[in-house]
Amino acid sequence: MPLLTYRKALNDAFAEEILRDENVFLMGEEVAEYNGAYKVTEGLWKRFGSKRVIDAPISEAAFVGLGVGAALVGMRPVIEMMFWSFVYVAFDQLMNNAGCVRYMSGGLANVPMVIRGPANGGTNVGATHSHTPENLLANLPGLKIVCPATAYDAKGLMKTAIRDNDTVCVMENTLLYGEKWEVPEEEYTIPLGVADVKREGSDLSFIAHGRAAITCLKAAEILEEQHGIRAEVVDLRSIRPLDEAAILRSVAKTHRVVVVEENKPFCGVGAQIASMIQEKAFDDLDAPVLRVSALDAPAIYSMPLEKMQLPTPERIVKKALEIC
Amino acid sequence: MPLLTYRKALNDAFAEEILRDENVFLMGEEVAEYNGAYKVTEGLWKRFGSKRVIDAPISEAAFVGLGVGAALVGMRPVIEMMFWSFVYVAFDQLMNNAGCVRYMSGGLANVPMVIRGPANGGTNVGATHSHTPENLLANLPGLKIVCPATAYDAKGLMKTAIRDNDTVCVMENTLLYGEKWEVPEEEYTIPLGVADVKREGSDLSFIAHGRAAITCLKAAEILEEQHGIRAEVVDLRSIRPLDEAAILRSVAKTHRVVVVEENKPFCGVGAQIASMIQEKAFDDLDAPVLRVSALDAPAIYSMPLEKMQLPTPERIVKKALEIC
Amino acid sequence: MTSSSEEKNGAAELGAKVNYSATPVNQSLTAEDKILFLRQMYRIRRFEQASLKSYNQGKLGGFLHLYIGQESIAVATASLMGKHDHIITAYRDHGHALAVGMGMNECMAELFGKRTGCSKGKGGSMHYFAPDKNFWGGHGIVGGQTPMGMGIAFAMKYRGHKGSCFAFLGDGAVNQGVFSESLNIAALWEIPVIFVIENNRYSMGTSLARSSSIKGSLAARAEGYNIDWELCNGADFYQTRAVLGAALERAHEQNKPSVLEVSTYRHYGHSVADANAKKYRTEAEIEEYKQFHDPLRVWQKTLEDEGVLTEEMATSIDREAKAEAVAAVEFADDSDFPDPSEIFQDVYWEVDNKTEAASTGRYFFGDGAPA
Amino acid sequence: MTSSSEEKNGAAELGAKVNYSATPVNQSLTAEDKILFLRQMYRIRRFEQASLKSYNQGKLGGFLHLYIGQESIAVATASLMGKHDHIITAYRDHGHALAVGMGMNECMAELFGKRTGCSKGKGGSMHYFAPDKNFWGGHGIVGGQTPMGMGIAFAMKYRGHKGSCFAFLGDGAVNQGVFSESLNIAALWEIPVIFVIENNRYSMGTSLARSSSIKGSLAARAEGYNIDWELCNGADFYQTRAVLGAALERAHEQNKPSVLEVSTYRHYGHSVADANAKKYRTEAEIEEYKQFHDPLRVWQKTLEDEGVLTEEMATSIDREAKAEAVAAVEFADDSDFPDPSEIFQDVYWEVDNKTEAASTGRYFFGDGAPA
Ligand SMILES: Cc1ncc(C[n+]2csc(CCOP(=O)(O)OP(=O)(O)O)c2C)c(N)n1
Ligand SMILES: Cc1ncc(C[n+]2csc(CCOP(=O)(O)OP(=O)(O)O)c2C)c(N)n1
Ligand SMILES: [Mg+2]
Ligand SMILES: [Mg+2]
Repeated sequence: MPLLTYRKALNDAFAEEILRDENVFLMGEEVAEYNGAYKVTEGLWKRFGSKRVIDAPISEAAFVGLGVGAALVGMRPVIEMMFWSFVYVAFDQLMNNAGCVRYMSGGLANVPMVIRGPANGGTNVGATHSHTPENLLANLPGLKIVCPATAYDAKGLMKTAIRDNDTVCVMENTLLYGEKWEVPEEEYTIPLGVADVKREGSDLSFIAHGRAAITCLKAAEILEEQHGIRAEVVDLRSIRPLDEAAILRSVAKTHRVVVVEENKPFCGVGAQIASMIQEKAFDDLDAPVLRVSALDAPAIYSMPLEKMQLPTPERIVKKALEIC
Repeated sequence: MPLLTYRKALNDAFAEEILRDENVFLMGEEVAEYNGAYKVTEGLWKRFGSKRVIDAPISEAAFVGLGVGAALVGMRPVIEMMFWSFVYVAFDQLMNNAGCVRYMSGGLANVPMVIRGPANGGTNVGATHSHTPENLLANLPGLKIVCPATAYDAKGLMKTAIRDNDTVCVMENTLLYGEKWEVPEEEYTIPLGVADVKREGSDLSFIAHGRAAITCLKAAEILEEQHGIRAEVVDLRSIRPLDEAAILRSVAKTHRVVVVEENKPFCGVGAQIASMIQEKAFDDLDAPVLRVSALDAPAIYSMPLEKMQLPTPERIVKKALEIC
Repeated sequence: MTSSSEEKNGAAELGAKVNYSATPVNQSLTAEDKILFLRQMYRIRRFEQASLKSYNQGKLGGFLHLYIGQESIAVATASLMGKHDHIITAYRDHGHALAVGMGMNECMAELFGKRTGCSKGKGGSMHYFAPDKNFWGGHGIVGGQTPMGMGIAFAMKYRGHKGSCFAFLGDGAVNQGVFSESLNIAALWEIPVIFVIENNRYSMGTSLARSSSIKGSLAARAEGYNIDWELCNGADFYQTRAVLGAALERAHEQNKPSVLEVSTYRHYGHSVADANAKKYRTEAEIEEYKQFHDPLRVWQKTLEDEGVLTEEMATSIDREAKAEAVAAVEFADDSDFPDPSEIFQDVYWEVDNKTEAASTGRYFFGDGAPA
Repeated sequence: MTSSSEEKNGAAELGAKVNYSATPVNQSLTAEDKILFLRQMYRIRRFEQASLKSYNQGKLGGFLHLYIGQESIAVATASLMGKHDHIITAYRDHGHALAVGMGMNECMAELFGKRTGCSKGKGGSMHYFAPDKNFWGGHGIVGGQTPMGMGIAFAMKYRGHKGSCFAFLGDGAVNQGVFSESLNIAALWEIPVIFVIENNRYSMGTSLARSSSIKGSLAARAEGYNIDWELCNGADFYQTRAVLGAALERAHEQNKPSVLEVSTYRHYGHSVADANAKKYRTEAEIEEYKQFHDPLRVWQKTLEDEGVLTEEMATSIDREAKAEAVAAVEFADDSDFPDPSEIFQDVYWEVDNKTEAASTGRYFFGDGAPA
C-alpha cells in the first residue's frame, strides 16, 4: 500500500467526494487560490474551479451559517475553519443552527454539513490558536465529532462525514498533516462510532483520540520495552457517536485504564470516558481510571514548555505505572 | 431574617456594589429603562442613572468585548446575557479575550468582569433558549463559573464575583428568580470555591449545582420519608474553583454518590465530578458514582416533556435506589 | 442604484405620490388575488388573537411574539414566491408561516406543544418549519437566521435555479455582527438573497434611536457594501409588494442581493410576557398606528375604494378566519402531547432513519437514552 | 462630516495637493521630533529583519507577521498619544509595540519564548502587551480586539479623562461581525475610539477585491453608522499624522469615534510561513511599493528635502537600529526559558497574588496542577 501523508489523504477524500456528488463544495479562508493555509486543499481549486472550491472572507459566522442554509436545501458543504480555534466567532451558528434545527423542526430538516480544520496545540501559536473544542461540541446532541489519528483514518472518516446526513465536525491536527501512513488505493470509508484498537495488549488500556492515540502508541512501546507491560491502545476515532462497547471490551480484558487526550482536563472528553467506565465496568476495574490531559492552563507559547503541556509518552508512562 | 426572592437578592447585590465601587456598572439588553427582561435589575436605572446602568443594542459580542476592554483598565463591568444561551454569539470574546488575555500577557493584564444571566431550561422556550454552558466555560482555565441555588447564595456569590479580579461567569436560573429564601440584612459575601452542605446525611451523597441542588433536597426528603435513606446534599455553588475537598469529605462519609446536574450529560460537569471521585476516592466507593443529567437531546418545547427532560426528584430517587 | 441615499431615505414618505398599484407586479392582480391577500391578513390576525387567548388561559407557555400589525409584509412576500423562492425568519414567525400556506391547525398545535404541531411540539412558537413550503423557520437567536437565508439563496444559484431567499429580521437584529458579515458575502458573491428588515421601531423596549446609529435609515447601511436597498411603508400593500417584487426580480435576473426596510408596527408588546408594552411606547403612538397605519385596515379600505370588496364580504372573510382559528384551538386541545420516548427522536437524521450509520457507536448518553 | 463620500473616497490620491506638514499637529514638530520618527521607523524595520533572521535560524516558531512597509502608521500614532490615550492591535503587533516605547530586548525575548519576554514567553509574537505604556496587545483572533479597544475608550470617557483608544485592524478584519457591532455602539454612545484600518490590500492571499464588497473604500462603511471617517496614504507621514491627529481631537473634544483607513503595504508575506507571498502579488507590484511608497524611504527623503537630515545622520540612525536589534537577539539568546512550574502561573490574578480568594477551592485540574 502506498504511504500517504495525512494531508494528502484528506485531499484525496475531498477530490473523490467532489467528483462523486455535485452537491459537495469546499469553502473557507484561503482554501482555493492559496491552496489552503496548511495546503490540505492543494490543487483542488485548479482542478475543480471556483464553483466547487471557494475562498471566503474572514467571516466565519456568516459562512458557517451559509453552509447550514445550503445544507438545509440538500447541498453538502465542507467548510474549513483555518483553525478550529476560530470557531468561537461562529459558535452560535454551529450550536444553535447546525446543532438544533433538526430537533426544533421536529425532524423536518437536517444539515448534512462538514466543518473541518486543525484543532491542536503544539505549534507555537499561543492560546488563541490552540483550542481543542471537541468536548464542547460533543456536549450537544445533534452534532457529531470525529478526530482522526492517521492518514488512513482521516481519509475514511472524512468520506463518511461528507456522506453523513447530519453535521459532522472533523478535527484534524497540523502536527500530523506531514506524517505518512499506508492508505489503500481503492476506495474505502470508515464508519463513525467504531473505535480502532491500534495496539493489542492485556495489562492496561489506553483510551485516546486524535494525536493522543499516536502518543499512546509510543508510550505503549516504552512500557513494553522497559517495563514488560503490554498496553492496549484504543483509538476512539469518533467522540460522538462513541464506541462505548469497544472501550468496555478493552477494560474487561485489562482491568486498568488510562484515558489520554490533548483536551483540557476539566469536563474534557477524558472526564466523560472515565465517568462512563467506572459506572459501567465498576467491578472490572482493579484501579481507578486515570487521566492524562493537556496541562491545565491556556496554551503557552514558549517552545519547550508547550511540548510539555501536551501529553508526552513519558507523562503517559508515568501515569500508567501508577496503576501497574 | 427577612425572606427575599432570588431576584431581589441579586438586585440588592448590584445596588450595594454600585454604591461601594464607582468602577462597577451594569450593562446589557433591556437592563436599564425596561428594568431587565426578568426584572432582576428593577429600579437600578432609575436610582443610579444611565452612567451606571446601561441599555445595550443586541450586539453581545461587542458589548462583552467592550466589557473586557473596560475591565483591562480597571473598570468592573457586570454584563448581562439576557439568557446565557445567547453567549454563543459572544463566545470568542469570552474564551479568547476574557479567558486568555491574562495568560498571554504573562500576567500583566487581568479582566475583573462579571458576566451573568439565567442559564436553564424548563421555561418553554425551546432549544435555542435553554442552554446550560457552565461545563463549556469551566473547561477553560482562566474563567470562573458560579451557579447559585438560593437567594442567599446568589447575593453572597454575586458580591464576591463583582469584587473578584478575574472574570466570573454567574449562571442564574429563571425558575428560581421568584423563589424566596432567608437573606440577612447585614452585608455578607460568600467565597467562590466553597461548597455548601445543604443537607447532612450518612447513606448517600448528592453532588449538585444550581437548581439541581434544590431538586436534590426534594429527592432527599422522599428518600428519607419513603425509604429511610439519609442523603447528604452537597451544593457546589461554584464549578471553578471547585471545592473538591468538600466532595471527598462527603464521599468518605457516605461511600455512595449520585451527581446531579441540569447540564447535558456528555462532558458535563457531572462527568468531571464522577471522574474525579473515582480517581481520588476509589477505595471509599461502595458503588459506582451515578449521574443524573438533563435527558440527552436539545431542549424540547412541549411542556410536559420539558419537565421530564430536567432532573426530577423522582428520577433522582430512582437513581439513588440503584445503589442503596 | 438610481436614486441617492438622501432621496431614498425620504422615499417612504414620498411613497404615496407613486402609484404602486400600477407597477407591473401589482397590475396583473385580479380581484380574487386582492381579496385573498385580505383573507390571509385576517387569518393571521385571528390566529394570533386566538393564540393570545389560549396563552392567557394557560394553555401554552414560554414566549409568544404576535405579528399583529405587520401582516402585510409576510402576505406580500408569500404572494410573490415561486418554486425556487424560499423564506426564513426570526421568532416572530406565525405570520410568515400562515402566509406561505401552513395550516392553522399544525401551527396552533405547535404552540400547545402537541405532537400534531408543525414541529411535533418540539420547537414551539419561535421555531415553526415547513420545508415543503420553502419555509425554513422560525429562529430564536436574533440575527442568526440571516446567513442561513443567504445559504439557501446560494444553493439556488449553485443549482442554476431562478430562485431566491427572503431573509427577515427586525430593526434590532441589524446590530448582530453576522448580519453585516452576510451583507458583505451576499454582495461579493452576488447571492440572490433579499434581506427584509421589518422595522417596527422597537427591539423589545428599545426604540430604534436607542439601538442604532444610522444615517437616515437602517437599510442605508447596505450602501457601504454596494448592495441595492429600498425603503417602503408596510401599511401600503401595493408599495410593499412592488418593492419586494423589484428585489425579487433583481435576485432572479441578476443574482443580486437587496436590503429592504419596511416600516411597520406591532400592535402588541414584544411578546405576550412583555409587561412594559405600554411603558416604552405612548398610548397615543399605539393608537395612531392602529387607527391609521394598520395594514389590514388600510388594505381593506383600498379594496373597498377600488370597488373590489364590500363590507359584507369583509365581514364574512373575518368570520371565516375567526372560525378557522377557533377550530385550530380545538384541534390543538384535542391533540396528544408527544410520548416521552420521542424526546430522543429528531436529533440525528441517521438515527431517525435507522441507517447503517446509526448502527455503530452510541449517540445518546445518560438516563433514558437509547443505546 | 464635511465632504461627501465620493470626494473622500478619492481623497487619498488628492492628498498630495494639501500641505499636511502645515497642519497644526505637524507644524509644531521640531527637527528632533522628525528625526525621532525616522529612528523609530528604522528600529522597527531592523527589529523585524533580525526577528526574521532568527526565525530562519530556527530560533523561534509559530507565526511571525512582519510590519515592514507599514511603520509610519504605528509611529505616527504613538507620537500623538497622551497619558489617557491607549492602543490595541492584532497579531501584526511588533511595530506598535516598539513605537509606544517597548524595548527591543523584551520584544525579541518574547519571540524566543524566554521568561524575559514582554509576556514572559507565554504569548509569543502575536501577543505583546505593555499596559504601563497603554499598549493592550497583540491579539490573535482577527477583529477580536476592536470591541476591547472600544471598551478602553469607554472607560476613559466614563472616568472623565480626555482620552481615547486607537484600535487597529486589517483590511480583511473589517469583515468580522464584531467590528460592525462595535461601529454601531461607538457611534450610538459617542465613545472616543479611533478605528484604524491598516489597508495593506491583502488578507493573507486574498486581495481586497476578493474579500470585500465596498463603495469606494472600506472606511466608507462608517457612513451607515453616522461615524466620521477619512482615508489617508500611509506612505505620507505628515498626512497620516494629520488625519490621525484630527481623529484624536474629535475623540478628546467631542468624545466621538472615527474610522480611518490608511493605505499601506507589507513588503513581506502575510507571515514568515506564507509560502505564497509572491504568488498572489506580482513582483512588479511589490517592487513598486518598495521603491515608491515605502514610508521609511519617503519620510527620509522628506527630511532630507527639508534639510533636517543628512545622509550621514540617516546612516548612523540605521547603524544604531541594527546594533540594537543584534543586541536584542543576543539578549534573547542568553535568556532562560520559563520554568515548567510557570505554566500554571498568570492564569488567575487571585491565585498569582495569593489572595484569600485563592485559598478556597481548586483552580487547576489534572497532572502537575497545584492543589
Ligand atoms: C442573540 C440574541 N440576543 C438577544 C435575544 C433576546 N431578544 C429576542 S427578540 C429581541 C428583540 C429583537 O428586536 P427586533 O430585531 O427589532 O425584532 P422584533 O421583535 O421587533 O420583531 C431580543 C433582544 C435573542 N433572542 N438573541
Ligand atoms: C477569526 C479569525 N479567522 C481567521 C484567522 C486567520 N488569519 C489570521 S490573519 C488573517 C488575515 C487578516 O488580514 P488583514 O485583516 O488584512 O490583516 P493583515 O494581516 O493584512 O495585517 C487570517 C485569515 C484568525 N486569526 N482569526
Ligand atoms: Mg423590532
Ligand atoms: Mg491586510
